[in-house]
Amino acid sequence: MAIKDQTPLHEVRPTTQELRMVPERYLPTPVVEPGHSFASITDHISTIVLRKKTPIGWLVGFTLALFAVGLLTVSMTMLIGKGVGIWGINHPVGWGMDIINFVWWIGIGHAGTLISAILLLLRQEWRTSINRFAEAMTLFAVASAGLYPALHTGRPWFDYWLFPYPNTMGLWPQFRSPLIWDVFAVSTYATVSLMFWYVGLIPDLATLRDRATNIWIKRAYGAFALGWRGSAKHWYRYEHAYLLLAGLSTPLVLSVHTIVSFDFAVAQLPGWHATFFPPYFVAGAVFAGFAMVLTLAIPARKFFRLEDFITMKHLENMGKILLATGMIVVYAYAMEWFYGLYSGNPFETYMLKNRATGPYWKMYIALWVCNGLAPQLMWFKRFRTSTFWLFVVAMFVNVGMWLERFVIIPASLHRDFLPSSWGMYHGTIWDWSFFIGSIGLFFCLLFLFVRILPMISIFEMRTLLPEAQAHTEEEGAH
Amino acid sequence: MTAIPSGIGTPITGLYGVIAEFSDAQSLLDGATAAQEHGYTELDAFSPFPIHGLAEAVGLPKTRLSLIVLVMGILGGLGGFFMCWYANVIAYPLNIGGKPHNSWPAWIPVTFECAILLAALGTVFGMLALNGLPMPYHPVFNVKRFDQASRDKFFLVIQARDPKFDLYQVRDFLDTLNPREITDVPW
Amino acid sequence: MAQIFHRSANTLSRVTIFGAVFVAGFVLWVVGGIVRSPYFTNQGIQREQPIPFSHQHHVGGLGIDCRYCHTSVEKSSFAGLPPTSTCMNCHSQIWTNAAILQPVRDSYATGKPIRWSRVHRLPDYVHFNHSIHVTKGVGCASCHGRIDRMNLVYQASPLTMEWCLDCHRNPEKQVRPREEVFNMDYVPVNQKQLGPDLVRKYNIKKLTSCSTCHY
Amino acid sequence: MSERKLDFTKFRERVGDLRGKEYWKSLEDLSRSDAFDEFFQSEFPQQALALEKGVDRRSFVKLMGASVAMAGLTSCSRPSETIVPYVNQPENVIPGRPIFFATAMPLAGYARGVLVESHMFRPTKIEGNPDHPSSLGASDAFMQASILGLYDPDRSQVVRKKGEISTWSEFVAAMQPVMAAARSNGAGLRFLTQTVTSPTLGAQMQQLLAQFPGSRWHQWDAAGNHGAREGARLAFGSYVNPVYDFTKANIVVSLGSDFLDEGAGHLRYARDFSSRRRVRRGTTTMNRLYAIESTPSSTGSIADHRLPVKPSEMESIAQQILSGGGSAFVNAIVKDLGANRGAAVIIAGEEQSPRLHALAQAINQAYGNMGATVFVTDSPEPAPVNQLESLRELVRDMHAGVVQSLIVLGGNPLFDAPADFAIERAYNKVGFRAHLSPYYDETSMLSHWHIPETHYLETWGDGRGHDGTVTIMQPLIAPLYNGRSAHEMLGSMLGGLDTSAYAAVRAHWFERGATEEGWRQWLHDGFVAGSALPQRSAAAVAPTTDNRPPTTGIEIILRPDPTILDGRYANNGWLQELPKPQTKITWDNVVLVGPHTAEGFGYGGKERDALVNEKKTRMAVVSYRGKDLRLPVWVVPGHAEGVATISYGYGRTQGGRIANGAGFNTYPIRFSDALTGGGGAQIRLAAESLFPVACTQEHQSIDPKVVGERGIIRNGTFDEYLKNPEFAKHGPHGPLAEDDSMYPAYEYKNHAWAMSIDTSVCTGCNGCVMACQSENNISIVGKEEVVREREMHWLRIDRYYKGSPENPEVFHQPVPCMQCENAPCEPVCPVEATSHNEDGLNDMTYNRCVGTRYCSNNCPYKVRRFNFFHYADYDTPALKPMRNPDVTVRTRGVMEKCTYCVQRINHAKIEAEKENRKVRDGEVTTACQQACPTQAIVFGDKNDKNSLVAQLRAEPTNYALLEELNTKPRTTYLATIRNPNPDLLPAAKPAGEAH
Repeated sequence: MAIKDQTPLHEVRPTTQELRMVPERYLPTPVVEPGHSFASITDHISTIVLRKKTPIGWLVGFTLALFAVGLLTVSMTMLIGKGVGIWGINHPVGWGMDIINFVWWIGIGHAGTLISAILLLLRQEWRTSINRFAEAMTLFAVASAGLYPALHTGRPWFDYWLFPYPNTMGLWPQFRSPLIWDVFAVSTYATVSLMFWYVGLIPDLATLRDRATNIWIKRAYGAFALGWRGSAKHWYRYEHAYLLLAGLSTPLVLSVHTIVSFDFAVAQLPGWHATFFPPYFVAGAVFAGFAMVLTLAIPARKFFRLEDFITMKHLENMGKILLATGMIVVYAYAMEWFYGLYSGNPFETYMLKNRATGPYWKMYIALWVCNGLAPQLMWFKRFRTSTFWLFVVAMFVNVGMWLERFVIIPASLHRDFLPSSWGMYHGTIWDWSFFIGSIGLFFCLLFLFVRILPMISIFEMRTLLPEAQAHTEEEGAH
Repeated sequence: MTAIPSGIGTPITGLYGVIAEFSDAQSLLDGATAAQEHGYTELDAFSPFPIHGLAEAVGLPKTRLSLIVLVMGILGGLGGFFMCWYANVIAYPLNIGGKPHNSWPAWIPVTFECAILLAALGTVFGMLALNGLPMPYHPVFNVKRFDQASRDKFFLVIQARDPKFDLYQVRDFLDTLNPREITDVPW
Repeated sequence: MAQIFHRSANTLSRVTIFGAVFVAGFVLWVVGGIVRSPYFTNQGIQREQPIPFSHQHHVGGLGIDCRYCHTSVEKSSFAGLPPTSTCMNCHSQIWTNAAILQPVRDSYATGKPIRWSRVHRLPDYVHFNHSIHVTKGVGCASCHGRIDRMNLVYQASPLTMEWCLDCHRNPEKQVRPREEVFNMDYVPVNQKQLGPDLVRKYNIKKLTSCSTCHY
Repeated sequence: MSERKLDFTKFRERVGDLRGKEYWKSLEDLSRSDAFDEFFQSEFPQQALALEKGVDRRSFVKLMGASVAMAGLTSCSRPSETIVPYVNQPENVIPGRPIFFATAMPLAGYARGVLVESHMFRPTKIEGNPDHPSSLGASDAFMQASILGLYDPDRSQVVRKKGEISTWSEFVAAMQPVMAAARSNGAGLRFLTQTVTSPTLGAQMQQLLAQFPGSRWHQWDAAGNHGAREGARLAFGSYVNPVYDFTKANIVVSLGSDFLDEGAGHLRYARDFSSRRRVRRGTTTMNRLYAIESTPSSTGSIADHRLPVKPSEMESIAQQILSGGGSAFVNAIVKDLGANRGAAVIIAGEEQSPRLHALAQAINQAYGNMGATVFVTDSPEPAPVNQLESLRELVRDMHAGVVQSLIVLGGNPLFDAPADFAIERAYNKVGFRAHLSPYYDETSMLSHWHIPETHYLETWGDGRGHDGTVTIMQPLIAPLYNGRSAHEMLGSMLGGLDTSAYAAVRAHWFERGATEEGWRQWLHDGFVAGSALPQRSAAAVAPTTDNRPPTTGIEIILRPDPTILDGRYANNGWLQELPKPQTKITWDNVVLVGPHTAEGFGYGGKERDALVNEKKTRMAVVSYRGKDLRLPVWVVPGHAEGVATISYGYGRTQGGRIANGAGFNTYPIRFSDALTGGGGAQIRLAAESLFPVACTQEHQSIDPKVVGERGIIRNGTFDEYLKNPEFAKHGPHGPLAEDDSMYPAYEYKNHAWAMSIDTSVCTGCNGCVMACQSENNISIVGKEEVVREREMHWLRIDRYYKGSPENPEVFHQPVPCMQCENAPCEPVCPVEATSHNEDGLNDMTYNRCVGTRYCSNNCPYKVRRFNFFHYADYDTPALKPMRNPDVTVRTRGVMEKCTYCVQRINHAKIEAEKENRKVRDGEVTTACQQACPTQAIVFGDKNDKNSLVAQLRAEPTNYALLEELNTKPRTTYLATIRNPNPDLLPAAKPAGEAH
């Protein structure tokens, strides 16, 4: 019978004729297109993973990603062999694209947990069909982010000194340093996200275990399904745990980017030393994260025919979030000017003047365009509900957030306190090869994920169906 | 013991229980409630998704998970703070930029992260432990159609170790819930 | 649906999960041990020397003072190695044709120095000064061990940073009266009371700043 | 200091022992032979360690390329290494402790007294000799860098015959026929030396000239002070040597003279001059300096009044001063001179024309300074000549084929002779050409014989200082590369039993009544007491006015390069990477022009942006007397308009690995009738051609307003100071309370090291920068890396301009680590690699550093330097013994910075502890402080209320850089105070106005 479940996708596609009579715009966009049953949802999603033949598109994409990873390994060998001097960093500008990319990735890495945790707590049903995907994205973004702090040090082979462990030198890390906070924040975040993601996967792994035909595939999924059998008692504790994890992840996700922002806020450099950095960075992270989710979800949805599960409602909601967080970020940019000018502090004032008119003014203008103007389209329903425009805006935001970090890091460093030591920063070919490489790593993992794991949480989708609502008598009574 | 079914309440070797398959959540829930009212205690129900109220219907003791998490969280927090304090005040106090050895405000981030980390670990492993997972082998997997439990079918099992267990009575009782199918579950 | 795992898988899976924790702990413990082992510290390793010079014989047996050969130990960071001429002071009179001393005589004749192999070695980023330690009442034996009982000299202490710090933090545990510094078999009588006195008397500071040794 | 100096003769034997050894033939042999290891390790255990470690790290770094897994294993790979004692330990030697020897460094012939720090007979550091009149303990960049010159692996290492490796004995044999021929008639035998002040060498020459009748001695020094020498003759009728006493000068007028930064006596003059310029509590008088010059110089940069003029106008201005009337500027000078008869100095620059020198002396004469502040002695040179004519004559004879054999003692004439001499063609006509020089250079290439010359630290010798004081130079190390000194060359020609330099010098002085004790005393002191040349009465006569036609087009000034001089230091990496005092350019020579002149030939805003953003300037074509020269353009504020300054010395082709290919050879436009340049040049920008210039501090990006509002430079006039001494106290945000901190301040009970830098007297001469580099084993990084803003100097001299770009005020501000008490760098380091020690020093622990660079980002003063690559040279064996064994050689990927020379502090503390006392004030001197000619840098313990530094910090003009950041710097500055002439001030500006 498992064979029967291997039917091609289009046969599983439901028809919603009667609805077609009514003009589109009068319909409330649902979170699952009607006409689905537990079986259809289960089969549709699990088939994507279990079907034997791998789509060409996937192969092509994966290969490209692999090439990028190759580039990354080459770059890493260069870096470790020759030294961080292969990058464009110099004396006034000690951090360049290494830290820019780190913050960029870690920011992207915030959407997943945020969607899963916060939206879960807020009982936002629509999160269901995107959370799994977003969580995976989070993990891989964090993985890419992790590369940079690890490799940007002058002597990466001594990185382990950043961890507290008893040693023959009798030395410990210096816990006043935001970099140490980073170590703890990022590693904790990675661990908790991983567990959150995995726990969410367990019932689906069981589903795959039961759907798979090949005994070894069964065993493989079975091993990770931990023998899940959907017992009511298990479900009870499971939901309990899931809720608790959400409760823990929420402050965690906020803390992580807060701490990343401390890398700058705690320093005293004009353009870094600002008290509003934590909220500003967190908002930026959500902003960037949702942009990336859109960037990935829109093509994936098309490619895997997931329109029924990732409906326009999802996309539109994400559009709204883009707008909201975008506005917060813009507010932060504005406040920077207010503080700078109101303080009358010559360093702050000059820093702003330099941003707007200095050598990097183009970057700064581009930043406003990408993060300030582009999201404004989201005010209008016809843009919010157009996958094309959503995608365009999302891309703008992705670029904009990278520029934001550029403006914050090198553009603040290159002209700080003493004019005598002012300089310039230009990324070298190796800076870019690292960036491309990390993107490759990200997509490599992502491709593997969509191939071997359900990119939508099957069991949670089931709960969205009306049939899922069962009542004990006393409930049924009223 | 012999394999011949004997008197009420006596467990039967090689038998885990009797399982009934339903095709919708409502009838499973009703069935479970009925079984409980009928006096069966060693029940379990299986469904492809969490069903509200089902756990109570099969009689579930209050879970201690939250307590575990709380304890772990507190331990993590204390541990984190102690680590910072010990490293920078006791183990090797140094004058760092003129700041006092115990610059406790700087310990907060690490303290917080450690608290979260341990709490989260407590949650996950606590949940698994309480659920007795991992358990890759389980009798119910012997049921032929049980793989549907992770798709769209619902199962109710009455275990052989139930004091009220009697093979024939149980079968009859389950039959009254007009399930899709009734099967004996061997060990 | 058939079982895909054997019964034993249940125990097995649990054991692996909890076992992992202990394994990890064990590995860390082993590594910690290794970096403190002679393999890393060179502690207690005897090195081949061109001449099997025996401190046991010269110091323990004949009772020659350390400073007779290590002349600059009180003046300089470097304790000093005896020039060949120092050996010849005596060995031009005694054992003048002992085969074992041939290299010494050769060196003296040809002017080519004897090439000893180094026993105590600190990395180049550690700046250790013998003279101040000697002046503050740190005995030779405190670090170098009972040289007078060593046939071939070996490194008695681990020379790890934590080992240095141990004394820099609690000098009172180690210091001895200046006149006892070169005394190999000095045994403190009631160090508990003597130690703090000497620390006060010699105005010994507990230096644990980085630049005390690293610059 | 003096008690650390040591009677030398004991270790001469040792050097003697080593002298003959075969394994000294070449460095390659050295590095291979066991003897080499012995040589280093035996007396240098600490250094040996460093070497071994170095090797570890290097091989390790190679491994790293392969895999990350290898990480951190370096610590456990301990090679079993050998340690080697003496055979006979020299007396007075305490292994592991440095000793100091006194000798002298000859530069352009003149001797400057130095003390050489020697670690187990390995010279590692040069200091000035506090007792030597030409140094008074100060040292300049050349003195400091000469230690690198000693160990330079590119130095010539073997005698060469027509390029083939040969030997000294073969050379001596080859000389025999030459000398035989010359004995009867020496007309064909010629000697060419550089400027000579060595009495011994002079005497040896005289003997030779007598021995070979008709033979001639020629002298040529490309950068020799031709103008001064001839000027003296013009003014006084003979080659005399004017010596100035700036301690008595209330008014100083510099006519294109950089007396604070060039010339034999500049260290002494800078010291004397600054002694009248330091403003402290209770100071009532201050000297005043007028600088009239074309190219901005160190002297001009600290002048109270500076007048940029064309070279051609220089003489007429001097004429005006003499005749007592002219422009307002001149009138002001005249007025001041009149008011300070006998208490002023008018001094003309070495590169200036003889007439100007004569005029300057005439002015001195007219205002009664002669004999009061200006003294005249005989020339310290045994045979002063007009070197240009001397060379011209030689070249003429060579062309004529009269010269059969030519012995060139030092110098590189084929590279630096005037272009119109066509010396190469002439040289090739000589039948026997021998060249003694430290490098196998352009001249050696075309010589039959090349003999490697010894470094001054390798040979005996003698020389005279700016005032004629004699120093006996003693070797500190056996010739590393089998070199010979000029004395030996001549000695071998003179014959005799012992032809060594030692014999020559000793004989010379013992013939002149030296005694054994006296000799020892001389060596110990580093100079011959009372050997300064006596004053002679002389009256300067004003030269006749000449009426040369006014020049057309752009006037070219040709001058020796500020850091590599006439090219003799082109292979010295330290000097190559040393920012040129006024332009901060490294590794290149450029054409310097004023802003308007630049705009004149189309160098405008676009080019400036390219410079700021990409560190690239445009190439220009300089057309001068029919020759076209391509040079990078560089705009210097305050440069005289219509004038272009071009320095010579770059563009070597045979100078060594470092020299070759650096910069552009400008000798082709140096003509014998215009050695210092002339008019009629055109400059145009070359077609789209951007050239990267390694400038460490290009001023174009700096908005003077920013500098002002940040209170970085604080200055005022002497009058303002007298009115309100506190004028510099207030930063942009007003004064700061002592403890504006949420945390209680630390107490530093024992010592609290601090530094005070007096910006009034800093001339930006770079002595400190080079001293720091030498003391702390600081690596050079090469031009490309400097272009990428990665230079490693721990101490940099910031230079700011104020006022109009045509003629701005210039301010120099040396910036070492501020050693902040609330150091921003420390709390951000994740691994405690930087922390405070018990004396409040901001320690940098290299071996703990993982290299996050966070500390550098968070340092407001940007004084931290990062090893982006593996800059330190662990490979070259020759450089290993040069390094200071008390300072770790930093590896790749670690941060480094100024430590206040903590190795010196620790040494002093240990010595004090041993004697159970506290460190005395002045017992610790930092390398920069020790070098500073004007004593602008003072270091000490601020807890000791009587220490000089504590007093200076209490001065009203004391201020901290960026004090509003509350970093509590231990390094503080004394505001710049200048003493302008009220008559020349447009309007009194408000006190303490920063710019």
